[in-house]
Amino acid sequence: METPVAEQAKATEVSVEERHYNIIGTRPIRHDGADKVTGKALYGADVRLNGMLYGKVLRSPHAHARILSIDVSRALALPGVKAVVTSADLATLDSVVSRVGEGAVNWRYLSNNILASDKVLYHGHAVAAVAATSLNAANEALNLIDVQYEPLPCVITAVQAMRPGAPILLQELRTNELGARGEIPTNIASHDQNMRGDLERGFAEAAVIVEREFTTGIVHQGYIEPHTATAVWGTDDQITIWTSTQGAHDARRQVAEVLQLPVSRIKVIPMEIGGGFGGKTVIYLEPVAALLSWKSGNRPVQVTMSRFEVFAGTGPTSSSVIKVKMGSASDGRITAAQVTMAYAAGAFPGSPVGGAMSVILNAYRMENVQIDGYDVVTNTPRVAAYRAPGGTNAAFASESVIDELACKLGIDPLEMRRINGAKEGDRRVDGPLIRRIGYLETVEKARASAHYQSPLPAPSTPGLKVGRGVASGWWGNWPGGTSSVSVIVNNDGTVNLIEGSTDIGGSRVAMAMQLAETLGLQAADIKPMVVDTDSVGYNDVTAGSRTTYSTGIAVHKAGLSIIQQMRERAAQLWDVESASVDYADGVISSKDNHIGFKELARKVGDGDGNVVASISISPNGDGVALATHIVDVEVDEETGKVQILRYTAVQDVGTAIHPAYVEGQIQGGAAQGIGWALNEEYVYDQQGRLLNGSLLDYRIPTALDLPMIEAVIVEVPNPTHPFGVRGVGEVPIVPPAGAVANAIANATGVRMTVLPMSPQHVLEALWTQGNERV
Amino acid sequence: MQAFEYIPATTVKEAIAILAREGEQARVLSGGTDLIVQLREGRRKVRAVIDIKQIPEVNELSYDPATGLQIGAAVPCYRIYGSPAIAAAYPGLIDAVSLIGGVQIQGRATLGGNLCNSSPAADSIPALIAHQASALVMGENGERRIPIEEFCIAPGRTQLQRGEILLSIHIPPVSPYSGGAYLRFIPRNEMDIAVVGVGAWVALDQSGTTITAARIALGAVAPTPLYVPESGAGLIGKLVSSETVAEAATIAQAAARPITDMRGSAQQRSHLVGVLTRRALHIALKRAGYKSA
Amino acid sequence: MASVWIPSLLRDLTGGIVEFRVSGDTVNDLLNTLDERYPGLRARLCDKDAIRPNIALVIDGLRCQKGLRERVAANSEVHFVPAISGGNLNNKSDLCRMS
Amino acid sequence: MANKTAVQATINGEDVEFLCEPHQSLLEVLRDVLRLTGTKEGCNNGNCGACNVILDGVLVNSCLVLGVEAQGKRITTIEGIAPPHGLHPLQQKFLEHAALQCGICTPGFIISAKALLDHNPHPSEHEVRHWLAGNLCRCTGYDKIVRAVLDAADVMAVEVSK
Repeated sequence: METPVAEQAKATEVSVEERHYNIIGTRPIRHDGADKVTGKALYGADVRLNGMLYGKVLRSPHAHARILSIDVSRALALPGVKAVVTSADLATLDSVVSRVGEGAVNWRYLSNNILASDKVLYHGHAVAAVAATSLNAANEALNLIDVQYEPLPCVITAVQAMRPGAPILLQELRTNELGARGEIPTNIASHDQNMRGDLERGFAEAAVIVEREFTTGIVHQGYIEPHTATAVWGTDDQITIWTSTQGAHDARRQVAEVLQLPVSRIKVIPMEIGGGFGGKTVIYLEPVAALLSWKSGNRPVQVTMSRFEVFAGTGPTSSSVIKVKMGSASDGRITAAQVTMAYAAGAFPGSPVGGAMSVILNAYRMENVQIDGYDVVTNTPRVAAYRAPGGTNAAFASESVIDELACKLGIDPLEMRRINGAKEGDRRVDGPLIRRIGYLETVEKARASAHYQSPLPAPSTPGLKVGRGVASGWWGNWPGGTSSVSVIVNNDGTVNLIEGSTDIGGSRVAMAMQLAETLGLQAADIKPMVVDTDSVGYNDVTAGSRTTYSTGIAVHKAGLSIIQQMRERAAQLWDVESASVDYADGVISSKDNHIGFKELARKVGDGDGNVVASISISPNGDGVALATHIVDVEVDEETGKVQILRYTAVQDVGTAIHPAYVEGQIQGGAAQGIGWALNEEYVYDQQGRLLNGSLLDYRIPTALDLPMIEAVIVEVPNPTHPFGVRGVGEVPIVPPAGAVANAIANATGVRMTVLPMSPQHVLEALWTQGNERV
Repeated sequence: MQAFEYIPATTVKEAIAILAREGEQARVLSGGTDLIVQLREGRRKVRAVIDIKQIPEVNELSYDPATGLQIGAAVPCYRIYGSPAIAAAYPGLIDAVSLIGGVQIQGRATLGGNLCNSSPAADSIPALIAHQASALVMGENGERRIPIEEFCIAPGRTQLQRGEILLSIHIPPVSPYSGGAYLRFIPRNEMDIAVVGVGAWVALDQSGTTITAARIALGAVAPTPLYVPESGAGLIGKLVSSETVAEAATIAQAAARPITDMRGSAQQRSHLVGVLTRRALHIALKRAGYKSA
Repeated sequence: MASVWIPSLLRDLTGGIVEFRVSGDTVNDLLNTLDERYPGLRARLCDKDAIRPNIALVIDGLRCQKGLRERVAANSEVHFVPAISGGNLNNKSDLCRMS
Repeated sequence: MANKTAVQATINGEDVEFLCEPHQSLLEVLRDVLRLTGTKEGCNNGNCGACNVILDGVLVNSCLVLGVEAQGKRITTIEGIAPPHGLHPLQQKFLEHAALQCGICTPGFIISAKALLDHNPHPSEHEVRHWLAGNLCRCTGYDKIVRAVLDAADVMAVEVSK
């Protein structure tokens, strides 16, 4: 008997051979573009309501401390102050984990992260909030809140937190080993493992073995728009929240859980969002703004974070320590790999170590492999997703080791990847069989690229060293979740596309193009709009590279329903069997009749209702994405400074709906990866205080730090999507750190094992390894 | 931001009177790129902010080959590098003013502010010291000149007494066969605070081969920008060679007292002082007309 | 019969056996059958009536969303792999100790 | 709290008068008093360029200017650069090149690019990158932004020569 799973997979099989599209693959101007280049587009902080109060959040100066008391009386007495909230205003939630977005959330921990209860667990942890008639009054009021702390020793890195006798963050925490609970209090939230084959035998077969330990710092998504939320708690107890979030429905659900209210009481209105990269899948301010509104007598309250608050108070991604031991036969075949990785989750469990365990070796065929992953809590902000969560640090480690093996064996690094690269039918290190992917295609394309075929450029100044490096990246994406859309045919022949997927980087146009392709219309005929939580079915976050994939499937299904209805309308019009009516390229026809979509749309609706379709789906899917990057660097060995000279990113995108925005995702992901590789990291002092919480000292790349980034699109259609789409957003951030490290090694003979590869760290590596250069 | 009174002064006298009356409670605003941030972050508390941009004297920017360069305290960076004559005469100063912040910072930021803010890492100060610049200061009891190397006494603190205001910065005329340079090291290529900054200035004899005068100043390696007279003195009378330059760099390194902070380690900074001093001297020598063999 | 792959951390329960051929129409059937042979195995993968949130269900290479209700084909391959991010489950007894 | 000051300025060609407190930045005045929310706040520290405006022909971070300093000044914001019923060539090229993703930094970039082209109509790629270094974008990697500015410069040059 055929199972739904198989049907699902079959139902949407697309043939691999070239398919011709009318709209897909073109570059129309995005529908929301004009508003965004003229300043008319309204983002979260642009909301202006009559009588609106300004909220500010008081944050912990300590990395780890017990809260002895909080006295808000002086703050409340300040003229202009209308309300103060603390965790006392939040219900104590059960310690229960639910699937939220791509990950899992423990509701009690989420609540404690929004407002600390008994303890503060990191510098910047929210403790209280005020609402006042002016920003100044709100800020002054924060200084009048008297919090008594009992400071406790802190742990900043996973290594510190795992040491015996380390200060414990969460007394109730026990190590979870796939359902088995440990006995003793610990900072190790979980241990997981992927294992196959026989390591001993594998290493015995190896001609060369490389073993290295890598450490990486905490990095932030660095979206330019700070978190913001505006809330009105109505006198009818209906709550309206304007915010910039990657998922309005998800935000609504999280607020409902934290405030212990039914979701129907909450409406989330998604404003335009100024970047997220995973960091805006978690809520911070929304319940606070709502409570402040309630306590201030139902006045609108807007809370917007400062840049420091964004760094100190929201989820960056994990620092990590990763041990990799890999062996290879003399022909380049990897015979065994052993990985131990510990990811720092920050104050509460939930690092992306699970994702990292799949990224680190899944691009390769591995028979003998063991990967152990540890999720460790530390006195730093609770991590949030960041573009291919956990992937960049993992690939930095594995791609460096594979590169070193290739060097030692005298094999071209791309050939090394071709020899070991995974393809359809191979088994992932974490078990499942691999469906159709385009990894080897990216390796071949990279190898044939003008970049790889060109000689290294000469140094810009005598004495500087130049080098070239490559690295690959695997990312599973999130081909799932739930997407809902509604489609309305207007009687002027245009079509409204109502969706719940946040548009962070041009997804409105990508959705409109998929509907236009389905209906045989132009992208401009479609009017895509992202609406509030009351106006469309449940929709999961724009994250995990899922939107163009999953919401695209929903759009296509809705389009098919519209086509069917238009055929029936035409059948009525011509008084024929609808079965005899064909629909192709926007023309509806039967034997001797035919009519265009627009003309028929005009005839529709007088007396027999509108043509509409609403679809909600939760597809089972696949859409693994792979990329191979090439970088040329110039290293100043006297200063340790690394300059990116040339960068090429090759990626299998399945099918590029709007190539310009696909290139944009690849270029943007590569740029973030380069920032991570070269300069980005949180710097803490001995007491665990964040020192560089500004865009001056947390150094994301400027226009002057990057070259043009050549995005090379490879299209191996994904059989589980009607147009062959794979998620493209995340995987481009996976290879850069490894590629840059390999280029530095190529230039200097020194292997970097720490991120970022900042001038200071490169200098130190040159000083320590200088004599043992390869 | 904290509340304060905004006073747009129109005369030097008026500004001085307010400064004398308010003391630490008043602060001069010209470019505001440091002051406004400090006020916003509560790192400075003041009762009055005195905007001096409407005072004619402090907006003067004049260059005369005979008398040198005078830069009013409120002259923003872009006006300095925007003047071809000044850019041609003092490339070493232009090195510094054209890399303070980004273009939009240079539209507001002033050398006067950079000096009075007295940051150890200020980009313009080592360049000014190397160029033997001096500050013209006016108080209730009249004017006085302060060599730039003596102007800063601690992070955020200067020689300015209660009731004194910086009017202008003066750089001596360009002597023949002389050249200056400023180099800073930053991890990015723009929008960074110097990990180390080095200002160098040299003068050669007519043959263009022997050093007759030299000044080296360092940034971000001491509580204040650091003039290292012995480093320059060591070069005087010497024939130009990479050895002599290296010696000067070593002396500069010995004078540096760097600390470890979020922007760099003491060891890294001390190393960079050597590298940058050497490189800055080579540029300065080139500009002075030295033709390397 | 579908084949169920046992995550390495559960292989102590199965005496090191990695893969089982089990008959059943749903993931729930498969786990119940296995649990009869290896008591406690189901509880390690499930929290009451749902697969633990930090585990991703993969059937025939597809990320599946219906959890225990997911139907399997005769030749299906069923995997339980670590999800993107953890999140730690503490059972309710903690609450008494905490509050 | 200090009293409010009346300030007259010319914003996007219109004479406006507004009341503000001495401590309010020009950015706050634009967004909260005049409700010109096209100018964005990214860091409120002069480090990201999202709030850039042109003040008497000079590019500045509006978060580093006091509202009261605007007295008698000419200010151009993102709302003021498009011709009636149309787009400025920079705006058009940003759309054609897909030089924006989330769009939060776009107003600042377009303002900075306009200031650049006003003073250097034929910039090289390096000059564009140097001039825009004070504007941070986290989505695009700058590639398409730089191309859009260079393309706009060419188009404007042609228009001028016409």
